[in-house]
Amino acid sequence: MSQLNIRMGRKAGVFLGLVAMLFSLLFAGAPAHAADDPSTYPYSIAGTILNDDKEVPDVKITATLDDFTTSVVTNEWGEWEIRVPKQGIYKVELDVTTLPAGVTMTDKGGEVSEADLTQTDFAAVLFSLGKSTVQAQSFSDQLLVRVWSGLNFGLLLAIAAIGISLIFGTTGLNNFAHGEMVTLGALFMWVFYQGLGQNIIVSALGAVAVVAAFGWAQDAGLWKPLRKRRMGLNQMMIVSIGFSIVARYVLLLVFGGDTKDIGGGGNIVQLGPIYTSDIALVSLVICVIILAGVALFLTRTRIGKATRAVSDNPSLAAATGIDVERIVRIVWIVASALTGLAGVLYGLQFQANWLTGFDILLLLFAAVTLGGLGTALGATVGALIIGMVVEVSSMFIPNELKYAAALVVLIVILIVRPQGVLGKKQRIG
Amino acid sequence: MSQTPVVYAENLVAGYLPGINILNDCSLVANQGELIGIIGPNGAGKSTLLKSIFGQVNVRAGKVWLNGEDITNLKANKLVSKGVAFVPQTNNVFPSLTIEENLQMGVFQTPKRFDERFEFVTNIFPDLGKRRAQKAGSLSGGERQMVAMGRALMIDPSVLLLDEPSAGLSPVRQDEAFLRVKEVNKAGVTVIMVEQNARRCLQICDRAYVLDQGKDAHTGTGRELLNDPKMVELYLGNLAEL
Amino acid sequence: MANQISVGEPAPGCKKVDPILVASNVTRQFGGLTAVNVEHLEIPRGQITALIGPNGAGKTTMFNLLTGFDKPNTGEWDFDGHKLAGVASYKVARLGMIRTFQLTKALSLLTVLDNMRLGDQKNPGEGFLASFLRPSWKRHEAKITAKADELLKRFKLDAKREDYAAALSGGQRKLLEMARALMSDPKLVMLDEPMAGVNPALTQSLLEHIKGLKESGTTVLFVEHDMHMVRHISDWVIVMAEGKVVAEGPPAEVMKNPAVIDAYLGAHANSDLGDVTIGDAKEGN
Amino acid sequence: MDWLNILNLTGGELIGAYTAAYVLCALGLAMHFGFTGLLNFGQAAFAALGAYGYAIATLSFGWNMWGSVAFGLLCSAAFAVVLGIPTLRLRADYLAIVTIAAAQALRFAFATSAYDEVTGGANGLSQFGEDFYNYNPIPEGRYPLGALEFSEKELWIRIVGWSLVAIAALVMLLLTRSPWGRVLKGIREDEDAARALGKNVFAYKIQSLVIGGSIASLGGMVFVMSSQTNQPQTWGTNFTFMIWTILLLGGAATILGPVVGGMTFFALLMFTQSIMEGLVTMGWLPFLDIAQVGQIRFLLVGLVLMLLVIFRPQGIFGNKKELQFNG
Repeated sequence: MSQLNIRMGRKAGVFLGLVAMLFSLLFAGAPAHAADDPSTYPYSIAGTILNDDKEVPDVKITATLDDFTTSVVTNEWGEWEIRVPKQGIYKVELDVTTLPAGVTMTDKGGEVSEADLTQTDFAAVLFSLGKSTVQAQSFSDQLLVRVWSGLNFGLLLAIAAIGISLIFGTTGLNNFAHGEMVTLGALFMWVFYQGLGQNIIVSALGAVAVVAAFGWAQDAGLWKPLRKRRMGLNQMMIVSIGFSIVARYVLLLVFGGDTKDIGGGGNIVQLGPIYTSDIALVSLVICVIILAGVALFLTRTRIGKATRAVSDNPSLAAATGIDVERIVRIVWIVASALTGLAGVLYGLQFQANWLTGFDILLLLFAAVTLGGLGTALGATVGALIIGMVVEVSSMFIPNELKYAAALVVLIVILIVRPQGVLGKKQRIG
Repeated sequence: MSQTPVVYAENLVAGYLPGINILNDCSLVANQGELIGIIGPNGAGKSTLLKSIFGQVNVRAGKVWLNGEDITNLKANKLVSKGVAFVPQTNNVFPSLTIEENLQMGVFQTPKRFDERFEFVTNIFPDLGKRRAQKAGSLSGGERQMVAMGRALMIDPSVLLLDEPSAGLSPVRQDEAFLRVKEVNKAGVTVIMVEQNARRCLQICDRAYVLDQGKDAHTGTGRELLNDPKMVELYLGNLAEL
Repeated sequence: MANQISVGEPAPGCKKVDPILVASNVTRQFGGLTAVNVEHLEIPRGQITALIGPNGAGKTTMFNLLTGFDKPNTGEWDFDGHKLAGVASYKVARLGMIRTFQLTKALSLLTVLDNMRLGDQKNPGEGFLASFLRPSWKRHEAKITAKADELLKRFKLDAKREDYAAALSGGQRKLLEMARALMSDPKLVMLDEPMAGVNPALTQSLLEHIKGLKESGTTVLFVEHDMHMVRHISDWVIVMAEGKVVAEGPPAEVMKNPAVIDAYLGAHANSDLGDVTIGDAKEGN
Repeated sequence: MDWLNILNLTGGELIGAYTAAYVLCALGLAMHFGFTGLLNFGQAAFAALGAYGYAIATLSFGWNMWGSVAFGLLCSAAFAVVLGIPTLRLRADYLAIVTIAAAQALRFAFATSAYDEVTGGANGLSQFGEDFYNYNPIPEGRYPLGALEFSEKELWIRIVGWSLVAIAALVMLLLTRSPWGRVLKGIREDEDAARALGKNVFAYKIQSLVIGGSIASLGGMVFVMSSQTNQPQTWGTNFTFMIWTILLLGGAATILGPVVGGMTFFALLMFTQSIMEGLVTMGWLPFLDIAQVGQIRFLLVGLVLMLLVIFRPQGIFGNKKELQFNG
């Protein structure tokens, strides 16, 4: 929901940007807040209540888990924070009777929300007040906005999906730890850009380099030795699941569970009925350039052609004099760099936390499988389809189900055409 | 023989499954510029002999020499850089690459030589030059065979190993394939080919080895063997006498 | 020369006195290549028929088509009164046409005895609900175990009864696969290269087993490269080349057939490639 | 450090209700993967369908315990059939991707507010166990068991949970030792060989998917019954991967493996967590806080999964020869 607002309307965008900034402040100033609060509970839930960009004080918020209940009211800046004693999923409710006259929830039932503290010690809860910005738009305008979002999201997915696809094509590995490379890219972007205050381009390059190095290390330290042992592909797939869990929780331990705001939302740009940000526009251009670059790499360069040759037939490639292991290593580095870049761009537009990559992993698999396993073009087409399905479907079904819609599309297409949209039949086995 | 043979396979023992040898004490000599045929009934170990020369089957005993150098069980990319080229029987092109890209893969280790070698190869196979942008996956079996052979020739090999170049081709295409092989050989490349079509093979080759149950049972010039009545017996067993 | 198997003179696709399998117009293409193109083929009942031909002749593809493991582009065939085209492979097996594979498919992590028991097709315990009611299948299980033991003894695998099939040698796996195929008393056994990889010491006993099958009334169709074996045991030989049936007949006669010699040693023996150039080959042939 | 308390907590995990729930799911997965060779990465969905099926039948339809159990089983069986028909003909890794995708899609569907009235949306459902606890014959009170102490409800759910484990294990034992189980193993080894022997491979795979899924859905019911809360986020991919770890720890193609694997897994997890918490409290691990110790728990799950597959794919009890990953 929150990811959507930023791309949907100016008000919502600014609203979210403010909230996000506030969170990072909250976090930085956590000890001070803790001192104000007599409670020393280790976990906290917080948020800010805004109506039409204006803070709303004195709204009562209640958090409940089993028999534990506590309430606070918002301060003059509309902020609230509740500290709680144990982990769990808290029900958080806004008392509508305490809202000022004339102020209502945007959605019916929007006064009840939840805070998931099972994995982290901090959770943000947003309540959306005032008129919805969506309803004013006509159907065709809405569709246009969605298609735009779908294109943007699909291109981002494509860059990461090509990474999966290249690795699958050359080694046969279904890498479940791929999502963590997206996360790594986004979080290192945050480190360089927000943490170390580097310029945006230097930060992006730095983050991509970190992920590329991670890809190199992964292949050298884990996957190559396993290939040497001639481990079965399904077995390797399960190893990648384990690796993904380890990587994810290391990221959680290092970066914490909060959502990082990396780009601050960017400046609003209007294209007809579409409100978007300059970051989204630049990101879109970068994605197109990178996709073209990958296409050129694969079709024009010696290494790129050798990559396709290895995907076609590794043993023939070896018999032709190509050092297959070297190509695979290069593929790991290139694929990781691409995936890291996807993470950087994703993080700039939508913020990121330790679960960012994991959340979109299945969409990436869906994209790759949909397009036909192992072809870069297929992965791109698949990713654009998935991006579109995700965004356009939310016009017709509840927003929380948009990822589910993409997965259902995947299942349906596999039933009709198991080799994928562009795949070759012999790959099914 | 005073001259060092290009390839000398000495008493090879090799097989795929542990404990089962396909080759039993099998030897082969190929001199500079020769066209050598390996023929024999199914299951005699023809392809295995070729693959053990190219290091694709583990050689359990015996040695393979290339111009006097021991190349037994060497890795494929090492062999390629030493000038040994191998064309497998099936799956011998990269289907998603164009003809030109397939040929480029042939000179992967020495990309600078592409233009020079491309000219050499398209002299023998003019069609490859004309259709360089076509995807190899869209070609017919005979055309693929040309691409595969062309790719192998790109490295300027001192010896070319061919595994059944006529397999799966129509009779006309088979004849064409044999003549191409002969032409490649005339251009100065030592060729060792395994063939199912014994008669055709014997017609074009200088010398042939007839394998039976993993051993080199007979050897002789192509013409001698072609007219040898024992050949029919070897292929069809003693069946005809029954 | 007269024979009791074919109606009239043996010729490719000739009618048989008592066919168990009749196939017509079976074709299978892979990409542009026609792997199988059989106009008509009849397999004689109660006989041992060898299917031979050079590599790539389409023998194994034909096997796969007939047994439902591959789908033909065109064609119909009739097995013992049942139309079989398009019938799932397991149903083909249930009708009494059991095949083996070129690369043995011994079920490695099952014991030899379990491999054998799996060959039975009438075990009520293979039903889900019945599997809970041990009494409902206990007697049948004992019966098929006895039968399995008998077969294992015949195939000299009785000492390996409790071993995992993975522990057997290549030749023993071939034997196990054949023995397993016999568990269901098939009408037609189709053996794909039964001798490949078999230790010569076992060859003789394998031949005896196949002959024994015929004596017990089973029809045998096998693909084989070993001509000694073909000569020893087959009653009828069908020769395929380039997807077509090029010759048929009793073994002694078929081997004299020039078409067969051509198929094996290469076609166009009357022209000589040593004397032609590429242009000639293209136009001349 | 309070060693007695640590050992108590660890011992408690050995017989915990959650442990029993996971063991049931792992037994189901043993049926799928260990005995049939199916790569099911959506076991959480089967458990979730059991849990939601039960809760919805009780709360929305007002059914009693038996009806609700039946409905939960029916839901997961239906899911198995719907998922199995298109995918069981495809290569093994396609099944993996489809099952994990289906499980996630299902979870999103449970969590959405659109069907709030039935599923409870993101909050899930609670207080559906009255009928189940009505069957509790144990009078109210505190019952010591060794160093541990349980309420009558805690004792009841443990008794039922572990009885179900025993029954499921027995059923699996009967099944896998029967000719039916032999066919499954045959399919695991080589589908084509099984077909050539006249076995309807597809039908057997569907049966295996349904049986394993049903056992997992019982696990799902046990899981939510101990706290009487059923939340959608429980059934994420982590749930599935935890089950995989348990299965591979014990041995995939065994019956005892998932049981002992589950007990070992949770006891070890609790043991390491308690020790680490102890160390943190004592200030020996200055870079960690208590909340992070819980996170390291999951990290260990991933690590154990990786190391098992690499170094001991047969698990604790498995016969190395008996487990192979196809592919």
